[in-house]
Amino acid sequence: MPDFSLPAAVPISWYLILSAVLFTLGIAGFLLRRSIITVFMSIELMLNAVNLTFVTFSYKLKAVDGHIFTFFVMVVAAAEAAVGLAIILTVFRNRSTLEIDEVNSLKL
Amino acid sequence: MSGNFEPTGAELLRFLPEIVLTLAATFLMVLEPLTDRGAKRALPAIALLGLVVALFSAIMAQAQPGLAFSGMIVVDGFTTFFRVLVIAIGILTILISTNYLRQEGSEGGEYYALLLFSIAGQCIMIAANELIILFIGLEASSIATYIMAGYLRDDKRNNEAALKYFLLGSFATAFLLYGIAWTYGLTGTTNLSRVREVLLSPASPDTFLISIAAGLMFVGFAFKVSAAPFQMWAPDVYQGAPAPVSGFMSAGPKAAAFAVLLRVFLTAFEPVKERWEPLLWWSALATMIIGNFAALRQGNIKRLLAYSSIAHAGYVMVAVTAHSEIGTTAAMFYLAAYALTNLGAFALVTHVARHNERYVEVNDFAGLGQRQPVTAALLTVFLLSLIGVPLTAGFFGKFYIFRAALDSNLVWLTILGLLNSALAAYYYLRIIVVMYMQPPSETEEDDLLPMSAGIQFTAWFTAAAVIVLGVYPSLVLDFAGRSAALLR
Amino acid sequence: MTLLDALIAIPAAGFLITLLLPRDNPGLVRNFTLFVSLVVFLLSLGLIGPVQENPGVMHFETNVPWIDYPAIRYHVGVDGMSLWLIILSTLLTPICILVSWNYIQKRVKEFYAFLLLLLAGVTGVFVALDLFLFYVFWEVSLVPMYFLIGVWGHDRRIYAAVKFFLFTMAGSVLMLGAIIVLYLKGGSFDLPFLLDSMAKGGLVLNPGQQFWMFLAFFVAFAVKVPLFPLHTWLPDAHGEAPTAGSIMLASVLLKLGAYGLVRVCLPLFPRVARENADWIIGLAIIGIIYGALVAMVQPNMKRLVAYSSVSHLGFVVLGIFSFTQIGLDGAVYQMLNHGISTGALFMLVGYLYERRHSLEIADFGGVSSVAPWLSVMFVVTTLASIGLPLLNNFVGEYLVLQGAAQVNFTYAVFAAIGVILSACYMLWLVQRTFYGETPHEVAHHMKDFNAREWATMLPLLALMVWMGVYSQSFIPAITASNSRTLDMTRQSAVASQPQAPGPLARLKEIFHVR
Amino acid sequence: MHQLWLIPAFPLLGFLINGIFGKKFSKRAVSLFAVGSVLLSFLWVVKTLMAISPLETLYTEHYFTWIASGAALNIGFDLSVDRLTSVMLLVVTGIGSLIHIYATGYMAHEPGPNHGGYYRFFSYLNLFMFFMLILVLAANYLLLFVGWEGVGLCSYLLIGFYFVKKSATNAGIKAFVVNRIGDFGFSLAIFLIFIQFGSLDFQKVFAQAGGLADEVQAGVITATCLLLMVGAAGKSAQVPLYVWLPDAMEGPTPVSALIHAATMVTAGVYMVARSAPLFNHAPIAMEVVAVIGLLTAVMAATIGMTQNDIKKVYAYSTVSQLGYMFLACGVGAYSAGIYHVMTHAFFKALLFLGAGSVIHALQGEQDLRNMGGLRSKIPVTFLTLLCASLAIAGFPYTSGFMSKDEILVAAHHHSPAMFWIGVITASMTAFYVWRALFLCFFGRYRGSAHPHESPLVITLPLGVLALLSILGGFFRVPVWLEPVLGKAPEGHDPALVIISVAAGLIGIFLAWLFYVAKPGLPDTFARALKGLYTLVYNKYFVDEAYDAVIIRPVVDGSRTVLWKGFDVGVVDGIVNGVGSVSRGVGGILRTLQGGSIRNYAALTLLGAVLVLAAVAFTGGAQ
Repeated sequence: MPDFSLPAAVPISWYLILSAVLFTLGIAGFLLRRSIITVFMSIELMLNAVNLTFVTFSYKLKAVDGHIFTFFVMVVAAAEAAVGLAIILTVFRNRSTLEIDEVNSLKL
Repeated sequence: MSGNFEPTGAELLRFLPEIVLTLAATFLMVLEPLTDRGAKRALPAIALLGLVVALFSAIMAQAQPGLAFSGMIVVDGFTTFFRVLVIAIGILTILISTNYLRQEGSEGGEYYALLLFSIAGQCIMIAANELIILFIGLEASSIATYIMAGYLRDDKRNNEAALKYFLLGSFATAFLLYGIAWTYGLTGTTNLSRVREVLLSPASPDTFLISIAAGLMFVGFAFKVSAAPFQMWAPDVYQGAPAPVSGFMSAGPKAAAFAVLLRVFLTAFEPVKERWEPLLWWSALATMIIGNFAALRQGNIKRLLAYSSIAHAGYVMVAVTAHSEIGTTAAMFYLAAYALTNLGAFALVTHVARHNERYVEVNDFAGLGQRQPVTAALLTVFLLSLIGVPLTAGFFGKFYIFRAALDSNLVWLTILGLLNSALAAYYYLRIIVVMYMQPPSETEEDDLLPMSAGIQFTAWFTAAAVIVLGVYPSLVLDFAGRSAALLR
Repeated sequence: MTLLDALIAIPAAGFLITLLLPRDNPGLVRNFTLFVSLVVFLLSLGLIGPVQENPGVMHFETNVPWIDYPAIRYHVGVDGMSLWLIILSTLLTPICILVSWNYIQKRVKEFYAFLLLLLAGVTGVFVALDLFLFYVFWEVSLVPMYFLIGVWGHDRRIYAAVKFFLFTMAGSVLMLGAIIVLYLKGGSFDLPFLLDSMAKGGLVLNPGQQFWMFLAFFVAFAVKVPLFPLHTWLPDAHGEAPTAGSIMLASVLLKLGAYGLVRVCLPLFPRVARENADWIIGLAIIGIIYGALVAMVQPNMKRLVAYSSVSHLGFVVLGIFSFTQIGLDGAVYQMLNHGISTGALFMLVGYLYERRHSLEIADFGGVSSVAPWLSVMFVVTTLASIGLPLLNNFVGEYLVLQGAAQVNFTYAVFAAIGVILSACYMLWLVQRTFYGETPHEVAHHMKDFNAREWATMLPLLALMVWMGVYSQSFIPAITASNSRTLDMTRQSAVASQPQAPGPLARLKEIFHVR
Repeated sequence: MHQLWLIPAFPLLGFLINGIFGKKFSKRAVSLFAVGSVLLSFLWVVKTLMAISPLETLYTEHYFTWIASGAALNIGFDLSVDRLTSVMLLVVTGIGSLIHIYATGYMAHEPGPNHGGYYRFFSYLNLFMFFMLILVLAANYLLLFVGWEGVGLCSYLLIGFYFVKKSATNAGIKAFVVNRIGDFGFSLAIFLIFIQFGSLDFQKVFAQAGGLADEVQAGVITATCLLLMVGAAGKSAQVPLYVWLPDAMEGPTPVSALIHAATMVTAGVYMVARSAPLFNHAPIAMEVVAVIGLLTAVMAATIGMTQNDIKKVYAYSTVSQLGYMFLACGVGAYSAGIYHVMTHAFFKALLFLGAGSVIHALQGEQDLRNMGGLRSKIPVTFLTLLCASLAIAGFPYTSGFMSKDEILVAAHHHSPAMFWIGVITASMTAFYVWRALFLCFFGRYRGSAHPHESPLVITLPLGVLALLSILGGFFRVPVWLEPVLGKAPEGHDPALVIISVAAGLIGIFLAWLFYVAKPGLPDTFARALKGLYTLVYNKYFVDEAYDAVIIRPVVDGSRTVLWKGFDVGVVDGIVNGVGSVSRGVGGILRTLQGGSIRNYAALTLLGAVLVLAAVAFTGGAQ
């Protein structure tokens, strides 16, 4: 009879895989979604995936600095978000669209 | 990373440039809303003042080289060289920008503040001896530049440039960050020197995983220096952004990014070099080829210079690939020479482009030789330097790079690089041809005014520098050589 | 600051000063540049005495560090071979300035400035003893010529200028690579030092390296010479360049390539050079005949003369790679002769153009009836360039062919065909241009020489005769330095093939039939 | 030092003076300088020859080194004389002076295409004298080559003297180019000589010529001599390079007399005779020389019989007479060859000058069919021409008889066949020369002009030359030349003499029969032998053949294949191809820059994957 009992603790690798999946999802979102906002959100997702990696490693290494890095990253992400939204806003003001594919007048 | 948290005076001194720049920037931000139209004229002066002070503090910092803030910041010749470079770039950018902003009718303190923030960020990158600091500096620099690229809010080209730069930039940054995370995880540290030690120690982690981490970080750096295969953004952004900002981007952020690329790969990841050597080799070659060939067909001069800047990134990559002290020296000299040349070129492009950048096609330069002989002559100097004709800085840049490459037995890369530089001559010559050998076009409604003081100064200064470095490169080279030796 | 440095510095300074002169006063510009170039010329005559005392070694040497990392030195000197080439350049510059006196009317200032810069550049190439310096001057001399063609040329000037620039550039970047490799292997850019350490075995290159580096240098020089089939930029450049440009291009710039072969290629890579001499000579001979044949059918005077240059320079290369004293002396002497006679030809064609405003041979005819002296001078120059005895080219061609014949008589046989053909195309040109009935528009426009034009013609005429009748004023210096070059390329012992028996043994030997 | 250099120096001076200042001089002054300079050099020749005699060996004067390269090669500007030279010198300067005098009259009312015609003519003529004397006096092959090319140049200039006439300038170019082909061979010979002997000085070369290994003689010397013969054939209008000489008659008549009859065209013979020490070691080459000479003699003679232009007739006769001289050299009778050079100079110069006088009298008429019956109108000319015709026909004890006899005897000595061919040629010669004489002076006048006798300056030289052509044979040149060229083969078989005389007389008789007694005959013959006649009348279509086989293919080929094809097509094609290809590549690369953010991101991702793959799977060093 197979043993369905879960392991005592979730292995580190699971977290890493999870974060990798999240990162990939972020990439996929960036590539597949059409709305600039969503694309932007998927970047945030990628950053958070990285955060997860940091925390995981910091836990594994029994060192606190990993946690600190996440805060740094969050701060930076926040700043980026502010700027990003501002830029998206101006784009919307001028083109009154959030279709990412319509923003391609500069080419070749 | 343990240690006391009260920084010593020496440590503060080593961090002084960043402090100065940040204070100046903040001060400008605060001042901006309080000043009325007339008083805004004073803002660039303040910014310049801040930059000059920063410049001096950077030089003073060199008096006490060493680590700061428990090893997060390192001040050595390398740092100082690039700090001085980017700050100088900032000064020239301001000189180019003032008149431009005035004629575009949006003089604002924030522009200068952002410029200063961006430069501060670049200084942090340059001085960073620790991956997170490096990341923060890079982000600070980038975010500020994102905004500058879209500075003229109502200009569609600006919007698009900003958006592209922002989205793709942060996309690439995510990769970089992911790489940092893995490096941290695998080595248990983010301090470059320590990473190196770990990788050299018997306890070194699996080189496969570590090289993956290095690869992820390379993505981020390569994007910032617009090296293949991550160069796509550059032409669009350079074309869309305001001309002075394009000039700035082609000089400052690029130099800083190359600085960190050199530092990270030649210190931290040096032990696993046989992993990334081929990568850089191909990247360098691809960058040169893409840049030069794509430039052959360009009508828009900003876009043409964008492609050319890609190509030049390729040449620097060759020097990085050589990963030797003379390679580093060559890269440093080249970046300085290129920054000067390109700022001069963009200054004149800004001048010719006029209000709302209506004259940015190569053909708009027709007959410049008759209309403004001096402008044409100066631009010719810059173009010859970009071609790499002797007695210009550009020539020595190329010469040192290919010498370094041959010194590391990169024979084929050198030959291909040389042929590339010969090919490149074609599209630079086209501009000269248009300026001197074709009559001016009659279709221009508003005529070309004399150069503004700022642009005039920039152009003359950079031209002089280009020629002086072309005749006596030792001025910069010796210092670069000594700093390159200090690295590790 | 020796006399030699002055010869570079004065024109360079003149270039800058000219740029500062007022744009609205062309007369001042002309006179100033003429003055400068004459001063330079007179100074350059000062080289002759000291050099001729001992032409084998370098004179007026200056050797000071320029850039200390990597060690690049400003090392210049003049010996018997470079001596006359320098004087040729300094002589032709004032002549070019006089030639352009009325011809150039737009952007006068820049034009004359570039002529001076060009002079500085080529002089630099001829005196540089540091390979890096050599390359720098090489490229510097490229830029002014590019502008001379591109700005003041004829209709298709832009195509011609860019083609000229890219051909030379493509050749020279590889040379730069080879120079760097030499530096890395030999630890110096200094040519004498490199040769010395090569002789002492300090600098050893394996055959592969030698071959590729030789090729890199050779291609760079062959483009400039120009050697068939790398010559196609020349007709365009000449066809489109202004008169002065054509003169400098033909008389001086083409010599840079040949000079480089003798000064750099042969001493540095003696073994490879000798091993590859056969196919190079083959190309040279093809060039001689090919250039002549194509020249014959050119409808445009300047292009005709341009192709004739391809033919003449073929003789030079032939002489150089014959590796005989006689051939090499002939080659170097032929450089000078070609400089004088072809320069004069381009000048006279330019004068015809100024009068008739056309370069198409078909637009001319019967010129001698209206401009007898112009015609006489043209014919004399023509005769010089087709190698009539007692005029300069004959001496050079004879030496080259005699030298080639000593290596392999077959070379002489084929090369001498070029001498026949030269008579064909040149005399045909003369007939169609100067003889026959005089069309109205020719009679209407054509004037005979004026004083300025005489002033440009007579020195060249005098030289054609002098160099043809009393070559001893020039050749000894050349011989001395050439014999030094040859010593450097001398092989340990050239194996002599066994004597085939039978009546034709010696003949076979002469013909290299094995 | 006997200042030999003065001999050529005088004409050179005359050339310079007339050439530079002649435009401002009166015709009288021009003639003074021109004729004076030549006379002076003639006198100087006489003086020096007397001073230096007996001249049995080369007397050389060295002036300066002309070309030197290292120790190996040193060519001096040296002049030398010996008996061979002396004959040539006297002929050149002597005949030259007479013709100069003649020309002052002949060209008197020569306006010239531009007003400079007169002085231009005489400066060219003096220049020619200069080069001719250099040629003769040269002490080494290269200096000889100088004169060689120089006279070629002058002949080019003088043939094309009326440069407005296309035919004239064409003829000039033809002459120069064909000569160049000859010179091509000559120069190759010079290279060979230098390679073999390490010197070009006659003395050094000939001194070594004797002591050579057999295979060298068979190989190098034969090759050298054949190449020398190529040169001689070009200059002396031998088969196959004779084509230029008939066209050369475009030049003024004194030119035809001086250059294309008396002096320049005999340079080839002189050169061969001068190189006798070499030829003597190359029997094969000598055979070739003899055959070529004979062939030329016959061929030219046949053509000469059909020509109607009086100068053309004499031109072909010149070619054929030159053939005789080479025959002489070929059979080893160099002295006889030189002997014939001299006598030929006398009577052929006279023939041309006489013809000139006729043309002069008829205001430029040259076609024999428009002459006739001039016997009474211009008696002096007639008488002189009569003497010349007698001489060339080999009438006993005229100069022509003497020299031609020597040659035929030598030929017989060598091979009887050659003798017989020579004899037949002799009678042909007699025939066409007398044909010309009869057509010109007998019968009734068929032209329209008003003939008048020429002035004294013209008739005087005619007289002198007439005297020489009758009595000139009594200068026993072969005897005088023995020390230099060795003994001519001996044995005067009276039979041979009678045969050759008879041949001449038969020729004369036939000419009389055809053109005086029964004027109808020629046409009947022409009709009877139509094919042969047209062939010969059109000079065997040699010019046409050359044109079709050599000239057109070369010119057209150069234009279409080499220039348009290779230069523009292939080389520039490749160059421009590289250009357009790289532009194409550029275009492709630009399409990466589609402007769409998502594409860029995708590419970035792709790049990232590539990068990771690269770092992950590279085993290290490339």
